Amino acid sequence: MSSGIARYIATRAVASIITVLGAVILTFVLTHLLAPNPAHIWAGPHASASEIAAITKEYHLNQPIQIQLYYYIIDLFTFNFGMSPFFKQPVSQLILVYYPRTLILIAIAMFISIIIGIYSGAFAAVRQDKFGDGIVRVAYLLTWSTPPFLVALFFQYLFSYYAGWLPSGQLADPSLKVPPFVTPILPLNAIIFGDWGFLSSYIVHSILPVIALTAISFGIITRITRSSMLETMKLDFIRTQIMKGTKMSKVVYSNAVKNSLIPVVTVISLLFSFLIVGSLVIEEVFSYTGMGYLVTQALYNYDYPTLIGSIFVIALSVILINFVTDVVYAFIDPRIRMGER
Amino acid sequence: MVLNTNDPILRLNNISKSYTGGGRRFLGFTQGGKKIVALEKVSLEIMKGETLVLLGESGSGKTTVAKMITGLELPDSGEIIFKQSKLTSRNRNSLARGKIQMVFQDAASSLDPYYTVFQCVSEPLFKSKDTIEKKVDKVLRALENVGLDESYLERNVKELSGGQKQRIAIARAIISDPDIIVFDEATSSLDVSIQAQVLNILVDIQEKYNFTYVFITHDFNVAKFMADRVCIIYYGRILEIGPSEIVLSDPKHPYSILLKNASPMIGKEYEDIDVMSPDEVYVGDSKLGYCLFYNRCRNRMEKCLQSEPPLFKLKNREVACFLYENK
Amino acid sequence: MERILRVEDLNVTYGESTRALRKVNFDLFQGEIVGIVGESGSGKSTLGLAIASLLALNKKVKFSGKVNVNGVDILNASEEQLYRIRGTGIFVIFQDPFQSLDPLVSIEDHLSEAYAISSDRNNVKVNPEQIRKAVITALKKVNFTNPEVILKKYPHELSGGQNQRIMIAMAILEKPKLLVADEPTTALDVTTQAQVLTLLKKIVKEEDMSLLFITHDLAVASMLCDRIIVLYDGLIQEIGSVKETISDPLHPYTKGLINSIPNESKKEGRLKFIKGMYIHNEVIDGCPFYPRCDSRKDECIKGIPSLIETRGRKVRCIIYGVEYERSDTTAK
Amino acid sequence: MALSTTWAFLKRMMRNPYSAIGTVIMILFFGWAIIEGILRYLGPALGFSNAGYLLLPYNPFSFNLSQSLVSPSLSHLFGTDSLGRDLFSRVLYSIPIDAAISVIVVGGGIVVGGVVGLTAGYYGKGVDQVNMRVTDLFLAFPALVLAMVIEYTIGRSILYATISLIVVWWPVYARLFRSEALRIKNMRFVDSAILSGLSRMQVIRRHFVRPALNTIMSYATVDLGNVILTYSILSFLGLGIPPPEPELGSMVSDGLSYFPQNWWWAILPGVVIVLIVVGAALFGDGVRDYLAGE
Repeated sequence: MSSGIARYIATRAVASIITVLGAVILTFVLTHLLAPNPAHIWAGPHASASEIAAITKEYHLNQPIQIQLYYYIIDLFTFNFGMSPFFKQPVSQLILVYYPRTLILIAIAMFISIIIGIYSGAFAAVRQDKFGDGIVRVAYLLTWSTPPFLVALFFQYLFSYYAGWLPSGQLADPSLKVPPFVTPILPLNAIIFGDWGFLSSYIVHSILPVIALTAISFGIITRITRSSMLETMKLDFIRTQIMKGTKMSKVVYSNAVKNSLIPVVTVISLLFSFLIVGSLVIEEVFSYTGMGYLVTQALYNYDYPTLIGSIFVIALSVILINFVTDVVYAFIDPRIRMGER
Repeated sequence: MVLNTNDPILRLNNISKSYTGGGRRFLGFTQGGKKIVALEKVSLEIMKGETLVLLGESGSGKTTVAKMITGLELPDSGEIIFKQSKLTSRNRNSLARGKIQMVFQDAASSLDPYYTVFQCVSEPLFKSKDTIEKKVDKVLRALENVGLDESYLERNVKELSGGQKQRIAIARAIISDPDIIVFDEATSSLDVSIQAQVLNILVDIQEKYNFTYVFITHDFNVAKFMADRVCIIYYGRILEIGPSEIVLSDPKHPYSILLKNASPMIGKEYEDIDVMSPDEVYVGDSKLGYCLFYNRCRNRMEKCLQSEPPLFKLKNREVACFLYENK
Repeated sequence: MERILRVEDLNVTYGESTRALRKVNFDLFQGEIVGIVGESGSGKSTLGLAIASLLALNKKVKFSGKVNVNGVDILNASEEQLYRIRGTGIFVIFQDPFQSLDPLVSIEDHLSEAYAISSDRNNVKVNPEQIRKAVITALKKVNFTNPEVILKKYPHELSGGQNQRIMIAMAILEKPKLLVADEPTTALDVTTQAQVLTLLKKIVKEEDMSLLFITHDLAVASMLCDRIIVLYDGLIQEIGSVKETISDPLHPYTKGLINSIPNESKKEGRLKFIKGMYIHNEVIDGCPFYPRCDSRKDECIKGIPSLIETRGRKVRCIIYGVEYERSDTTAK
Repeated sequence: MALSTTWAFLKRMMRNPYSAIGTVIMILFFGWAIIEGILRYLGPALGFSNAGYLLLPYNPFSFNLSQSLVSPSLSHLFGTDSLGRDLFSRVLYSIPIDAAISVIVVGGGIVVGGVVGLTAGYYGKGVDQVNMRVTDLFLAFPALVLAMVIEYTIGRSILYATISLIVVWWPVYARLFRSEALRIKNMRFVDSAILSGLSRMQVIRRHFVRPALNTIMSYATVDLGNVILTYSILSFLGLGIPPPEPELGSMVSDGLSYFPQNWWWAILPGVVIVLIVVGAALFGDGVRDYLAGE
């Protein structure tokens, strides 16, 4: 049993590494081959001739292509994404500051989405074509079809402008000082320095973005859980369980849900991608300074190194999550665990 | 090329074929899969105009034999001689295509659901330079042979029943006037009343056109009806082969006997069935070097574990069992 | 003899118009093995589902009539009543051995749950040790020589025949009065089929269960059952003891079915077959077998012939007496 | 599709209220897109330079500062923006572009993904490995983020936006086509075709394309909405057509700074996006049921 799973994990790991290499090459093709004038976009729009010359030298842009690739790979794997011409900081430093902020939002939103999604999907499947099913379907259809910026505006209006319960934006109250950067995790820094005022303000300010992110993404899980439940409920073993005299609720919520979860696991990396995209826009609406803010700022200010560094790190995360879900998948399903599939 | 009537139309010489199952394919390599031997040094001859029945249960390798005969897959080792020339991946298209046809078990998937009956049946003629009228004529004749009339020509395949689809598949198989037609469990998914109609049609057209049939089945009764010669296979080995009258009425190999006793028959009782289960049946390695039926055999001997029995020649048949070593 | 099952005037349609069963009536007694024989479209699987209380799972289905198992009217029972009778009252073995067990649950958990349910129903407290013992005994009864090894396995690691034997072991642990087997050996090889059927027969007799055996294969039914019921287009065509029915079939369809099974070599002549084919939902006023029947008469389509008793058997054919069902029994 | 089958299809779609809503929205959306598109591009060629504005209540580009930030009313259904431009006219004016992009991107995705996926599934082994590694690679990047960066690199324009979207859109289709190819490969009619002497390309052309497309059609229909949604985000982020051309996404983003006082500016164009995407989703579900029932 264990050798089967070890072999499985090893194969998935190799596949992931190959995909990472592919991602390196893809971004290289983009930045060095497709870009009409690499040095110009690397340096930013306001660069002087001497700055461009410096950039050309620094990124080895006047060297043969294979040398460029060599330095590019070395740079990426040492997380050296260059200097941001806009923020005037190393890109890796920027990512370290901004990415964890978004990851916290995404992790919480993902957790809630999965819970809501599985519950509402199972709820709808059990009541197929009845009123409850209809409500759930309309809800996920609407949230999933609504552009994230509109969802964000809706919640901003509802909870902030209309009800006045929550702040309309920002990472925390702007009058408070951000605690010094010790760890990349902002709330942890606040705890370390005992800055409870900042911590509570941060939490309150994070609620709306989390709600908006959850709203745009739970539909993915609902939809897949619902259809997978409906498929599973048709299978013979469900009927065997019923005929055994097992309580209907146990058949549905243990046998059927467990079996339906297998496809749900496979869409988690998709969910992550979706949340990353959503955070670009939602952070923009809420002026929340996370990864979305970083990327959009880079976009508006022609900050190419930041843009490339960011998408590379995002791709790395997706690949990593893919790998993790593959492994989780193997632990759920004995057929994979034993190398049968 | 003139074919001597006593020459086999197709001959399999020492064919071996194995698949890798259960493992994960990755980067072109298969990892952790078990090698499953589908055929181990199988030799067979198919004579012009006969019906050779391959009788066996699932996993016996009978479908693999069909794939070897038709050339849908190539053997790992051994050679296939079709009308005195060796079939290879290079020449099988020019030599065998259209000349060896196959009818499959699954009626639902054996015809393209987006085609009309005419398109399906006439597909084997796609290379010929026949005019459309000539093609229609040929299709009509083929349909008539399977008991369908011209009203079917423009009908859509997906509207047809299983039995009708199977007839269309037969019409399609005979239209190119093939040398061999392979039937892979062609009637086993049909209702028994429809199966009877289809089996009669097969016998009728064989008499009319002197077709050569390779008929694969797991059904003892169907085998008995169709066969001139029968070949019983088990885990990729031929266990018994010979004329059907003698092999099926008086099987010699312990497995053939079990197969006969286990086959359901109207009004019979199961006799002699061990309720013992084949829990630890063989699952796959080729070079075991003992009789694969050993675990389930009543007559097993010490000897059966020491080497794999070859086919021993009896009077009219061949049997792969040490019981018949010196007879 | 105690009556275990009574089916009365059972009509089933799918959606508005697809008829599945029409006016089905029969009884099944303690210790009996009854075979339901029919080809595709005969409604045999629907009958199995109706008796197994699983019909209502399909939302499009409409039904009327009564199915009485052990005094419980299955079709009109409450969810709670159904729950009480499933397992210990009725149990079903399904066709596909690879789909009838939850792939994520080990064999041990499958069987333990079954035993826990049945002891709970009998108000017997059992500890894990006793459960394990009972499970191992059941596995031995279905001829597993190494039950401890099998317990740890998952359904996908077992063969089809082994999975079906696990299903039989489940029945042993629950001791239902009525066991329904819906084509349990169709997916198996003939040698495995022989073993499973011999075992099934032995267990049914030993454990004093009754068995409703649904099959398309008349030969298999003839080898296993005490009585058989022949279905065509949702109507019972013939009911009788196995011996009489196969040696002297009354209904032309039963005759045709027996004749269609190959018995000799092609050299002895062609097979006798039933002409034409069954067309699903075809509109026929009268005997549904009329279009394919060799001995048809004009009287056949004046109405659906009644199931009449003759020679101690029942048959639905005007040869044995011109009598028709009242028209309201035809499901539109 | 023949006229009678189109009619039968529409009748079938109208039977279910959900797919009926979807069908009506899709007909309005594409119908308007075609009419307005023809007027806009054919009109100038025939000498009517303002043909594009013919059916609109107002000229979508003309400023009218006295009418700025008017809330929705009968004369201005969607209100006006800070420059007094009629938002309803601007929304209507932007629709042909959205429709064209959605069709081109989905079509491009089907063509590229079809070639990659069908060959991977049919040939298997090495071809499959290479094709699927590349597909996985593209799927590792969130589609919108990659499209954004590609467009940023090669240049901002409507053409480049479309190209970038196709580049990130095909991998999903490659996956779908591959699994279709694997399914069809197990169909016996493929073996029969090979035994009849058809070449591999002929087999793919005659027996793979149509069944695969049939399955993928309903996904593609829903996907039209996804493209519009994604494109609206690109345009929200300023990567669409440069101003003053109206775009649904950029209208929302422009209206953002006037939210919530002048809510209509940001909200109403957004609602139009929702309607179109919901319409495509409902229509796609209807198409799926229709094809399944066929």
